[in-house]
Amino acid sequence: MTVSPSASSASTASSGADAYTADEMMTVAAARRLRSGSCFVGIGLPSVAANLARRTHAPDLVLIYESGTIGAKPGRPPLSIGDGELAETADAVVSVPEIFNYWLQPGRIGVGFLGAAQIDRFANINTTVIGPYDDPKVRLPGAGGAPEIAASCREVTVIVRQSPRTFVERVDFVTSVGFGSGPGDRERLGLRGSGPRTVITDLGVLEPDPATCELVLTHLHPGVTLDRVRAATGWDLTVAPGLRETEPPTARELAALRALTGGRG
Amino acid sequence: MTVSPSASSASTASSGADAYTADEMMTVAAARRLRSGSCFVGIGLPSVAANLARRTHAPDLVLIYESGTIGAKPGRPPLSIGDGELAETADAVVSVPEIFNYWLQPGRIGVGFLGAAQIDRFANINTTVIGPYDDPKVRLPGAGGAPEIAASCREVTVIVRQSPRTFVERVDFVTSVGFGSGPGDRERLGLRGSGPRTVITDLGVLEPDPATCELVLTHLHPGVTLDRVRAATGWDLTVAPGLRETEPPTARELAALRALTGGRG
Amino acid sequence: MATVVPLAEAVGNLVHDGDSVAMEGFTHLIPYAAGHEIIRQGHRGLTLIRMTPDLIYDQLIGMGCARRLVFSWGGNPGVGSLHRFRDAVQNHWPAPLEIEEHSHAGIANAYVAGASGLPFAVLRGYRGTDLPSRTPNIRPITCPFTGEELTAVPAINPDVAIVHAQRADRRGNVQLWGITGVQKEAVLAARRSLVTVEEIVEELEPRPGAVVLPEWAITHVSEAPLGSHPSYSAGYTVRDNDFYQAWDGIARDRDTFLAWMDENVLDRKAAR
Amino acid sequence: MATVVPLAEAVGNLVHDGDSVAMEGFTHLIPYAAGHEIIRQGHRGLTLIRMTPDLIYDQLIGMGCARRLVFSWGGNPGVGSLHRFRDAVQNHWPAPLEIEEHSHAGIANAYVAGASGLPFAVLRGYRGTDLPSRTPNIRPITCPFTGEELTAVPAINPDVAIVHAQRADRRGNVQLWGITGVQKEAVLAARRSLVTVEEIVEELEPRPGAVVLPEWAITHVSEAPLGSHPSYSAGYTVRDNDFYQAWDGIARDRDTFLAWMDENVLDRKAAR
Repeated sequence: MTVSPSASSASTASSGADAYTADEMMTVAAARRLRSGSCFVGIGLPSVAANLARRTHAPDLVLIYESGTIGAKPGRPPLSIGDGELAETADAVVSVPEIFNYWLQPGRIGVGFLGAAQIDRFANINTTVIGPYDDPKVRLPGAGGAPEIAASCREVTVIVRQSPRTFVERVDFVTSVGFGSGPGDRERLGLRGSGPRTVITDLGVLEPDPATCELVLTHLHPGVTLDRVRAATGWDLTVAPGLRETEPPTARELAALRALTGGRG
Repeated sequence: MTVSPSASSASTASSGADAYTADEMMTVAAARRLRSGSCFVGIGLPSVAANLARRTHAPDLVLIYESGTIGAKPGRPPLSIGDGELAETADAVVSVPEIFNYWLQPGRIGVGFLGAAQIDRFANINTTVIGPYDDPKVRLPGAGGAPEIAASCREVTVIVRQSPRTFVERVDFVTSVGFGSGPGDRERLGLRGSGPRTVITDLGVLEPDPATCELVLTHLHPGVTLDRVRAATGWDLTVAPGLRETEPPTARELAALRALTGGRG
Repeated sequence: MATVVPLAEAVGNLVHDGDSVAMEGFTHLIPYAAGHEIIRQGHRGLTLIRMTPDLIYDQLIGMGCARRLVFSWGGNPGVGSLHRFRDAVQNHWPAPLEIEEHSHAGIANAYVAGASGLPFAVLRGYRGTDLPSRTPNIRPITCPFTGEELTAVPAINPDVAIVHAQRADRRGNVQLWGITGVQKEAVLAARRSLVTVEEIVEELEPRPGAVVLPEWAITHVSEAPLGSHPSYSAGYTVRDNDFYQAWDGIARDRDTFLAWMDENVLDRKAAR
Repeated sequence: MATVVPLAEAVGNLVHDGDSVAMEGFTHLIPYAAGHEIIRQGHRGLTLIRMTPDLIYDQLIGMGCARRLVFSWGGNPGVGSLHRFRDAVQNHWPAPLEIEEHSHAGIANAYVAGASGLPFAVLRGYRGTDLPSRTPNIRPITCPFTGEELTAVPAINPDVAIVHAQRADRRGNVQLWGITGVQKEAVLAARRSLVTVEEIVEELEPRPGAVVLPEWAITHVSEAPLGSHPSYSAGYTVRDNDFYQAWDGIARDRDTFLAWMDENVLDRKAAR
C-alpha cells in the first residue's frame, strides 16, 4: 500500500490513488482507537467512527446508543440516535432511563465517544453555550447524554475539528468534565471513568499528560505541520517528547468509510 | 332465593340448599367490597376473593399481582403469585421493581387485599413473627409486598379468620401499618393511602371508627352471635351503633366461588 | 378509564394555557399531530418539557406557545441547530423563553421519580459541570450508608403528557414498540395524558419489544394516522430525514417559518 | 464475555465459601439446578439473598450452606411455611442463621440501585413498621427539594448472581420471558453471574415480553434442561404444584429432609 499524500485541510481533498480528506483521516484515526468491547456512541462523527471500527478491525464492538439500543448493527450511520434501523438490528432495546441507569452509570461501557463545540486544555467540553449563559452569543444544543458519558464510561474519546475557536484556554461552560482544573479533580468529584484518553482532530491527536492532565500533542496527521496545530490551539500547546505521525488511512479503511457515508464525510 | 342457614364455624359446613362454610361467607363478603377499578392481590384468600369479584359483579376489575402481571385473568386462582397463567392472560407484564415503583408506590391502585397472622385494634398487621423477634415462637414468612401495599393502595381490605390469637390488643411485630397508634399517625408517617377500610373475617366485618381509628364491628355474618365475636377478639370490642347482618352468599356467588376453587375453601 | 376521542377534543380537554406539557418520543414516535393541534388551539404560557426538543418544540416555541422549556438537548438531530429555539433564547423572539437545562440522565430520572410517586431521583450525574450553577433544580445528596455525595433532581410531574404510539384497542389500551424512550414514564408521571395512535384495532396482538400502557392509566386516546411525521412510527412509517434537513432552511428565517406554519399547520384541521 | 461451560464448572468457578449469592426468579424460572450444584459442592458460610426464599433456599439452609439470609418473604407460596428456614431461625439447626429482613419493594429497589451503580435506593416504604428497628440497613432520607422524609436502603451488589432463563445463543446472549421478576437487576448488580438455560439455540428469535441479557454482561452460561423444576420455565415446563405441596411433608422433619436430599440431590450429577 502506498502512503498517500496528506490532506492539507478539513475541506480540501488531496489527490492521488489513496487521496483522503482531513475529516476522513480524523474518522479513521478515531475508529482505530476502538477495540472489541462496548462503545457509547453519540451522533455524527462518533457514530461514523464507531461503525467504521465495527466494519474493519473490531467486528465484535458493541455499539450502544442513548436511545436504548444495545448492540445495534446499522447498515449506514444513522442520521439520528433513534433511527429505526438501530432498534431493528440491536441485540436488545431498553428504555431511555434504563440505558442511562443500568448500562451507562455503573461503568459497564468501555469507551464513550464525544464531540465538542469547545474543548480546553484539561479536556473539559462545552456543548451548551458560547458567550455568557444569560446572554449567549451562540446557544448550542446542550448536554444530552454527554455529562454522564464523560463521567461513567471507562474512558472517553473526543472527536473535534481543531481551531482556535474550539481549542480554548477555558471553555465558556463546562458541559462535560474532562479533568476539571487538573490532577485529582475527577476523583474528588467521584467520577468513576478515567476520563478523556484521546482527542482526535483533523490535524492530529492529543492525549492528557499523566502528571498534569493537560492535553499534549502526541501525533500529527500526515502533512500537518506543528506550527499549524499550534495556530489552531488557543493555549500554549505542549508537544509530547515522542511526537509521531499518524498512519494514513489504508485503502481498506477508506473504502469501508466511504461505503458507510456514501462519500459524505 | 332462600336465605341459607348460617355457618357456625370456619370449619363446619352448614346444611341445606344454599349451605356454605364460614370461609365461603368470608370470601364472598370480601369479593363484594371490590367494585370496578384496580386491586393489588396477595396470594391465598385475597386472590380467591378478587377473582370471585371479577366473575360476578365486577368483570372489569383489574387484578395486579406483585409478580408484575397487570390485568391478569386467571382461569382459577393461582397457587402462587407467579403462576404462568397470570402472565399469559395479563394485559401487561412488567418487572418486579416496576410493579412496586411505577404502579403501587404512586397510589394508582384502588384496593390492596391483605391477609394477617395477627391484627390489632388499630388494624396493624403482623406477618413476621409470633413472640420475640430474636427468639421467635413462630417464625412467619415476613413482609413480602404488604408494608407498601398497606401504605400506598388507596384503601386496604384485610381478610383474616377471627380468633383471640389473631385479633390481639397489640401485634407482636408491625409488618404493615394500619392506623399505627391512632388518629393522625398515617399522615404523620407520610402514608398516602387511606388505610384499612374493612376487615372481613369468618364471623363478621370490622371497620375503623372514623374518629378513633379503632376497629369496630359493623356486620355479623348470619348465625354468628355477638358473644362469639367478642370471645374471638383479644381486645374489648366496640360494636357499631347500626350493627347489621351480612347478606348471605347468593347461589350465583357460591356457584362462581366453587367453580373457582374446585370445591376447596 | 381512557376514553377514545377525536384529537381536537382531546387537546381541548387536556391542555390549558399555563400548563406544563411533556411531549415525549426519543426521535421515534414524536407526537407531531398533537403538537400541531396545540398550536392551532393557540395555547399560551406553556411550560414545555422534553428531553430532545426536536422540530415540534421548535414550532411550538416559534409560534409563541411556550413560556418555559425544560430540556436536555435542543438540536435538530444529525442536522444542526433549532433556529426558533435559538432565536427565542438569544433574541427573545417571539417571546422570552425561560430555560431549565438538564442532562438526558437527569431528565430521564426525573420522569422515573415522577412515575414512581417520589419527590426526587438520585443519580451519578452533573458533578463538576456548570449545569448546577444554572439549574437550581440540581442539588447534592449524601448517601446515608456510605457518606458519598451524589446528585438529586426533583420529580417531573407534568400537568399533561402526550405521546404517540402505534396502536390502541377500543378500550384505550395502548401498545408501542421499537425505541420506546421515556414514554411510559412521562405518561405515568403526568396528571393527565393523551396518547395519539396510528390506528385503533380490535385486539392488541403481542409483539416483541412492545410496551403496553393499560387504559386505566391514560386519560384520552386519539387516532392520528401519520401523526408522528416527520418522526416515524416503526412498522407504520419511516423517518422523513429529508424533512429534518429541509427544516433547517425553513426555520432559519422568521418569515419563512411563519409562512410554512401558516400553510402547513394552521390551515389544516386535526386528523379527525 | 460470557463463556458457555458445564454447570458444575460454572458453579465451581463462580461460587466460593463465604460469598454473597443472589439466586432470583419470582416463582418463575427459579434456578434449582444451580442451587443443587452449590449443595453438592458443599459450599459453606454463604450469604444468600433472595426476595422469596422458596424451596431452593429451604434446601440450601437445611443443608448448612448459609450463614446469613437477606430476604423479604420466606414461605412456600400458597402452601405455608418453609420448615428448614423456620428450624434454622427458631432452633439454629443445622446452624444459626442471621437474617436481614426487608419488604419486596425494599429488596427490589436495592437490586435496582446495585444494577445502577448507586450506593442506595429511595422508596416510600417501611414507614411505621417495626422492620427498621430490626434491619439497620433501612434508614430515613430527606428530600433535598421538599423536605419530605422517605426511606433509603443500601444497594445489593452480590458476589454472584444466578438466574435461570429459557434460552441462550452460542455466544451467551440470554433470552427470558414471562414473569421476569428482578433477574436483570440481580445479574447487573452482581460482580459475577451465571445464567442456566433450558436450551442453547443458534439464534434468539425475538419474542413478545422477552428480556435479553447481552453476553458481555454475563460471566457464565450453562445448559440445564428442566433446571427450574419444581418452579417452571414458561414455554418449556409447567410449575409442579404437587411438589410444592409435597415439600411441606418432606421438609417438616429433619431426617425426612436429609434422606430426600441424599437421594434426590447429593446422588445426582449436575445436568452436564
